[in-house]
Amino acid sequence: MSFNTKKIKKNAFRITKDREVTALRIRVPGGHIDAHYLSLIKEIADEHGDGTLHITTRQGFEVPGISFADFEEVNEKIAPILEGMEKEIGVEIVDPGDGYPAAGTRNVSACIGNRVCRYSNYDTTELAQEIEKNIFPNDYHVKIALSGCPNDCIKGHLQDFGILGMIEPIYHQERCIGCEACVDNCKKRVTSALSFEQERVVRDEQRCIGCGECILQCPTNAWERGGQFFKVVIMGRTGKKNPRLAKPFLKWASRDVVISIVNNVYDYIERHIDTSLAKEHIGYIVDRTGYPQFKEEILKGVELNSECEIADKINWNGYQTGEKI
Amino acid sequence: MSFNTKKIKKNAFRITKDREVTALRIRVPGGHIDAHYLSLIKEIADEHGDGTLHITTRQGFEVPGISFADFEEVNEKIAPILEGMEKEIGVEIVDPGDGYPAAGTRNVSACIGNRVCRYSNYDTTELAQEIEKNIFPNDYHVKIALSGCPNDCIKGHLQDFGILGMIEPIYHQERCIGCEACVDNCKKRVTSALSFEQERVVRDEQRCIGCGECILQCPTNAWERGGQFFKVVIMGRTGKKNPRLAKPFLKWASRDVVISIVNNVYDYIERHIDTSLAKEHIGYIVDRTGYPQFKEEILKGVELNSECEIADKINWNGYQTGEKI
Amino acid sequence: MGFNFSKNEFNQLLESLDQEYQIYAPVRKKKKDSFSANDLITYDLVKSLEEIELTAKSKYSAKEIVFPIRETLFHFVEGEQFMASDTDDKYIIFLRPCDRNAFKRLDKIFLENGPEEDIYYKRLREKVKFFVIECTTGFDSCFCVSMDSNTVESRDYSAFLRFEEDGVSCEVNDQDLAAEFEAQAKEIDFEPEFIRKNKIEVNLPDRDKLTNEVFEHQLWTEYSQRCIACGRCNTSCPTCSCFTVKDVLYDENKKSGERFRRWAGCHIDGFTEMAGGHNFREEYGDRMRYKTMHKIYDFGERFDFDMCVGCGRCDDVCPEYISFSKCINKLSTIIEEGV
Amino acid sequence: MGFNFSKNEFNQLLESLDQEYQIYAPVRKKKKDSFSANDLITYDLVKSLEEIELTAKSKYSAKEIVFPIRETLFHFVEGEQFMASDTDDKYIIFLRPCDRNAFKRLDKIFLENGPEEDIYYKRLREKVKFFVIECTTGFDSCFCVSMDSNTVESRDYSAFLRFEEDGVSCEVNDQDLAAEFEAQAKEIDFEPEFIRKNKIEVNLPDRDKLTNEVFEHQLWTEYSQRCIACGRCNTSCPTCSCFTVKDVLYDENKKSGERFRRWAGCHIDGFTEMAGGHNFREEYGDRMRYKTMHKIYDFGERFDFDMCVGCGRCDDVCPEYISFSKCINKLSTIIEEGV
Amino acid sequence: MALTAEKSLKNPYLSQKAEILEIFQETEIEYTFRLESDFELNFGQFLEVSIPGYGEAPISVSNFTDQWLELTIREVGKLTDKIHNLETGDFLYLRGPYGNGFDFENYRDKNLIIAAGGTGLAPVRSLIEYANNNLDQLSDFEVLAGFKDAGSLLFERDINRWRQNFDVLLTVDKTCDIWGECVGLITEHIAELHLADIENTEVIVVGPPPMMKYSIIEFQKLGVPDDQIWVSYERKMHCGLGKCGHCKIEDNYVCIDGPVYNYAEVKEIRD
Amino acid sequence: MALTAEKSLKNPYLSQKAEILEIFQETEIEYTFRLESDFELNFGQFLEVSIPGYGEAPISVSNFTDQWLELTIREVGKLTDKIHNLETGDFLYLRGPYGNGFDFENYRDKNLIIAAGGTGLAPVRSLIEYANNNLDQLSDFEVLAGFKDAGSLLFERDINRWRQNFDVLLTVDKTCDIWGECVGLITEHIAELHLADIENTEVIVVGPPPMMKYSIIEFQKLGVPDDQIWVSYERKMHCGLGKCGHCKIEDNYVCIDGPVYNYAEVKEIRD
Repeated sequence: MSFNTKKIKKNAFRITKDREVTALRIRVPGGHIDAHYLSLIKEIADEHGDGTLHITTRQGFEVPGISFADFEEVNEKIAPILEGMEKEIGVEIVDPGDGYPAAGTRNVSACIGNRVCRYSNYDTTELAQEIEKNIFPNDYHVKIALSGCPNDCIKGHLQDFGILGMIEPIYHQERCIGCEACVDNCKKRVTSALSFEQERVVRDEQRCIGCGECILQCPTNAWERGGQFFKVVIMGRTGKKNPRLAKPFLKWASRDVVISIVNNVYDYIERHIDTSLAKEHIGYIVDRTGYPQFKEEILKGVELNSECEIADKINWNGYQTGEKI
Repeated sequence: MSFNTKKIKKNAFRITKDREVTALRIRVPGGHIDAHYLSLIKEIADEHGDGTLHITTRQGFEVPGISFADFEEVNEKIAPILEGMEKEIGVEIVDPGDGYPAAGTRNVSACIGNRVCRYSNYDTTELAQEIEKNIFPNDYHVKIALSGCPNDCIKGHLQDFGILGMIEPIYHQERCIGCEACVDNCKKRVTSALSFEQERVVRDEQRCIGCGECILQCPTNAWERGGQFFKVVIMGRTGKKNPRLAKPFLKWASRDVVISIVNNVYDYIERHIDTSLAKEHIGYIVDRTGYPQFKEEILKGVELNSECEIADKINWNGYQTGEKI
Repeated sequence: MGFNFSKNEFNQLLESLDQEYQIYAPVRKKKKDSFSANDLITYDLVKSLEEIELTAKSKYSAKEIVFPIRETLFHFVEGEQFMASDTDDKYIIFLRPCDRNAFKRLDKIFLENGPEEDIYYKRLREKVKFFVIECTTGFDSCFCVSMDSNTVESRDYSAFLRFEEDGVSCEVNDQDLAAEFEAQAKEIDFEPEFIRKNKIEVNLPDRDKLTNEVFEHQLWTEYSQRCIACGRCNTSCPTCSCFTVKDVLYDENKKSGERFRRWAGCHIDGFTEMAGGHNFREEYGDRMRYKTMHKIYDFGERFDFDMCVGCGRCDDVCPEYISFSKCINKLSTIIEEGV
Repeated sequence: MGFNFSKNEFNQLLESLDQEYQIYAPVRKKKKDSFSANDLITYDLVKSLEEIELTAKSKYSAKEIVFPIRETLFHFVEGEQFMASDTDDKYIIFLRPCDRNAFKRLDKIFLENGPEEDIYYKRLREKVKFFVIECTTGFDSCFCVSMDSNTVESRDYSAFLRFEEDGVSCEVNDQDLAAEFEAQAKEIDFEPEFIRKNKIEVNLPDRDKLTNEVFEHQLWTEYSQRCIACGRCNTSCPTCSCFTVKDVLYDENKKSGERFRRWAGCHIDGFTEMAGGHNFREEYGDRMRYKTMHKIYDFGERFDFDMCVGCGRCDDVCPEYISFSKCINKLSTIIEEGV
Repeated sequence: MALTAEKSLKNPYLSQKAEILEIFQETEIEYTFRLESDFELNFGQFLEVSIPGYGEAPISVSNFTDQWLELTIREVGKLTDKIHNLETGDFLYLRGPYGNGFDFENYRDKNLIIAAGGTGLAPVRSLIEYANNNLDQLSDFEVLAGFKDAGSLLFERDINRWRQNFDVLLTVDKTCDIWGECVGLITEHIAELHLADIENTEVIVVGPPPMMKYSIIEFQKLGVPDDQIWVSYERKMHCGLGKCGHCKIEDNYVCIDGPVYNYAEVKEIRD
Repeated sequence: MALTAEKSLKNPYLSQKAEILEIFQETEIEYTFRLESDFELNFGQFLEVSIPGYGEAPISVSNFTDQWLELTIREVGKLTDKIHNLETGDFLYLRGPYGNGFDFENYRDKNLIIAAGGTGLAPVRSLIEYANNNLDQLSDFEVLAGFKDAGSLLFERDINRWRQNFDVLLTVDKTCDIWGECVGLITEHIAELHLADIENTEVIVVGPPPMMKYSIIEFQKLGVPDDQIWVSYERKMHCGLGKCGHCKIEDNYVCIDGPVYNYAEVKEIRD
């Protein structure tokens, strides 16, 4: 058996523990999939794989147990998936029969979002697909996850970009019955950004994380669902050396800003990546260039909305592995 | 429409944005599933849902768009899933036709593990199923994720328990050709635990995280795959108040120790949970009782293997939300 | 007098009425409900037929126009009290029969209960003309027929309107308005129609069989497990009339301030709290019992009809999926079958 | 002389041989390969037939028994040199024809190349008896037939064994051992069989057509993109004989130390590094070219057969899935079709 | 439309200013304020008392004449704190009176027993004063007053005065040697009462809910029929006008239908 | 089996001790060590030189007689650092000689030109010495020696001595006014050579790979045929015995087949 492993890996196949056998990774942008694709995925698992599937932590499917000999055939078979789940949302796919054109930039993952979840502030699936359209295919290793709200169920805090939905809550005193449900909830579950003073609710804009729970709590719609924004946390990671939490980069960023900065990432990587390494992840590039450089380049040409706040500096800490517990 | 939302949520159905409509969450212990279940899942999505599926961040399926009116029928339909994916692995399910008996303890998630991945140090699926058997069904809110190696692709660092596979690498100088592939790799990708001194490799046991990459790198099997252990990182979380990374609790723990401590968690929660809250997550309980108390109770009756190291203290830091960026 | 309007003509009528009246009707506010991307159906000013939402029930009733959620009673300036002014505005409110009937309940409390009229309610209420929207199909959660509030007597509305595919047919009772209607439309024969059967029927409990044991039935303790005391059933209810009066002195100048009232709800913590902190009905199930009895029993004991008009809004908004109609039926069954 | 053993009898033979010989054969070490839970097939001491792994190719060859991965040459004590001792052990090595032929290559280098014999190799080599495992089907990556190393001449083995379902048939050439064989088994006629066709065939390039341009062909630059210079093709190769000599003085007492040699590989960084740091063949593709030419051309130019025996281990272990047999065939095609 | 100055419109929510004439300290946290007054009052009625900007609270009139009324106010919150800072000559804002009060006709020529617990003495104080001054209009009269402890005793000066004319049984829940009075719960002392002519006896029970509940049980044990027992309920009488709903119990608005009820009418009533 | 002391067995890897007789500093980092020797040597051969515990290195013999040999050693690593710390009377460990060396018969009675770059002068130094002492055995003799700079000049005392008998063209790559010699690359000076009798001319080129490559091109331009050019290759001659493989180029083991080659034989050889 002979093939270029780099090519096959870019083609979203994996080099596995079993020399003869590969595993195919199927992207599911935003983690949302039409059920009809399941028939095809099952067929591939049954006919080419070992009849099982792994659901990836990025919300894709991995089909293990595929013979390397079959990989072109499998590529042809998954054409409808590339056609429907990538090309149709705008991703440039030259020939869907050739399989995935890249695997470096990972599947854009997303929580279930406001199509279902009461807490979500936006349609994560839609934005995931929009971002997928802009950044895929691309070989650079970038991980993006979209969370409907700052609760971050999708765990964007361990991604290169965690994009968390925010909503500006607008208070209408004339509709407030002073039940303080929003205040109590914010104290208990959020950041104590609300207080009840002079018989009205006062919002500390500094503390407010835009989760929108006050809106959800209110029995009279005294809290209006205002502008839709995003918090962007960056450069979280697991990994063997220095697992660390992503930290806030932008708060109250507009959808356009989010899309623009994500698009800008690739130029930044292009300029700074250490090509002597197999694949340098963006977090390590930022470690090298420093945050101010990253910030400057990532914001180049981005028209910031007036509400948007930017971190002056970021200290990721995390912890160093390889130390006494 | 009238029903007890608490019951329906325990039954793994969700209260959604659409009042008439629920979403079913299907557990997939370890994220590994026989492909044949896809037919049933597709059928439920098509006949009862909206024809789409969301893949959850915990590697389960969520079937949105199910009418609340259908939920008993759906429960009956998923009986084969409960039968095959829960009961058969040893989970006590009284009547598979009643749907999921609990939803508090979340699906035990796991990376693809050593059935496929070259880096994994153990069979994550098998251990996930073993743990699922021990802890499910249970209403307490506990999140467990299993990673095959300390790279933690499954993001156990944002879970209550991240269980990361370790391997003890045993060096055989008589097989070493001094190529230093292990040393270079450990420097570049791991913790610089290896050095080449006096024409042999020296391993700093303190720094070694047991990832096993040295074993993988060696062209002569001079590194032998020794004992299989686990690193357990605990009490990571996202959330609105204080997202934080899990921190190491145990290193070089045996499989039995891992299973025992996870089993002990529930008694600890039982003793300390604040029942006045809707559902207190274990991380916040540990915040209240303090780590030493947690440590004492979680290790009660656990026979620690001699290699096992335990953290004296843990400081999770993370960051407080609701502050100026 | 009956009239028929084309849509255009009706819009001309609205334009004409708009000169003199604030016209309130249910509208659809895109993506403005609590859950993101959900529309809020609520009362607001309209100027055209197209703005009126006729396909969905409003989350809140028209109550808030006449009994504002928060209403200043007095301004305080250096200890002197000045009654808050009202406006010269006159109002037209588009509403369905149940909601029109709800105003009869509010009228009872604010204008007839106790020795004095509520001046604040009254001064607004007097300026309102009701345009009843014909409602023959209702919505899933409605049970107005069971509550006898599916019909409206003609003295209780200024106009009764049937919205049709290509226009509006209506009846006008109000002589002040007749001219304006005539100006825009042709006369027709018009007979109001009312819904005669809802999807949901409730059986009101037999008053004579109500025993003390009913109050202690586990029905209510079950609700303690479910109800979260959020008060949405109160705030969405077109007949809930409770309020709390509060004073405030302004931060900027503590010599100025106001006394205002705002809606209160018997499900919400603090409703019964007395000076010193004692509360009655700490258990949420007791609040459910209290409200239930109030809506279908106590009010009726005091006046000549039940308070609840069966609009079903409390069912629509309950985050815990508690159904009031189901509660009534459960209660009736319990009473019927003996505790 | 041919013999047939039941399994039991063969085990008795092994037991008997074990008195005098260290018996090496491929064994399966459970879950001991690099990837977790994978078995390692490698050479080790055996005492019974059951321990011998006959269904899978060993990852490393028997080479390491005679040419240890790391071998002390001298001990140093206060500047004095003491040659490292060898043992009195004698060895029996079970191996397939390709691997037996590999030893002919090693013999060439260590015993015939240059003016002197390699004393360390020789002193071990002399103590080895080869038991050739009959191999008629080979494995997927084998191409011994193309490399002319599918057969073994009878002078090149002490015994030739056919492992059968219920025992072992064999031929014994070695008079020292004949008695032991006779003692355990019945005589039979035995004719060794050899594989005559592998799944893979390689066409060796026509030596006369080899031009300078071949060295610059993009074939090699393509390998620069793929090869990661890990050296597994070298360490798994039964014919790679390169080594590096190193000195060390012990940390505990710097007056003592040793000079040892250990395997070197032409793919591994530093192989050509001279004092001062200059390296030849920095590009990995050049290393691939160098190795290829060495295995199928240079060695043959110098001696009378090619170095490569077609065991296919380099294909089995390459983490980048580079196939040596494919490389040879590509090279031949290029040469045949002109660069 | 212009702002409407305070008295230009009949507005039942509007309070009127009343000057503080005198302040009496009752306990550490309770003071009695005597205010100028032209209200027409009945025993047991209450007023909505406020200071603009600090809120309103229902306060029982604890005594009154044509010229003044008294309010006994415990310091429990923002408004009462503020009130306690007032001095003679300052103003309180009052509206009312609200509630039915005790109709003396129900007790005329009867044996009247008033059992009051703690602050429950305030709403009946004016009735006791009337009785004290008109003992001839009653066949017999006795007051049982229970307090948590000596420190919470109200109207000490009145009690001493009243005792000159009729029996006042004073109890203190907790042991206390300053007062030589009965120690124990008021209920224990009710059991010891000797009711000669039950048919002709009327009982008024006012106080905190548990005190009322158990006191009534004791009176019932003594044979007093429900319709000869009178109670005054304390609820959140917030508007005083039967509008705001806070004081409603079943179909009763305590602020207009109560606070005084014949026990027979309300014995099965439930909050 | 007991340990085998050093000389009890014929072991080609075994080194023999050699005393340091004299040490000459050549440059800042290069010294020439004169050692006692009974090796039978040819010009251009090399030895494996070691200090036990510090490793071995192939070093060209830069001069020899029956009694001694010289090794010119640059300080480049662990072993050579250690060697540079030795003093007269200390020992080095030697085995060899290895390689073919220059066979003088190939040059006898010819016009011999030796072009040496930098340390390339070491392996030909013994040959130059021989020629210097036996100029009659050559038809003509000329040495071109190029150095990077004045500081890296080797064998200065020898060059001055040789110049008394034959032409030594000395070049320094970089400008330098200490030395009044030619400045520039050695290749530039080869082009200026006037070769009268090419048929009878033999050329030896030794030095770093680029120097050798371009020098050969220049000689070829002058018409010198490949088979009259001789080179000495430096590779990683690690064992010296044709076993270890490090010095192999194509089918050549430099340690045994070289390091001296007739250029015609190796001109297409590739590392």
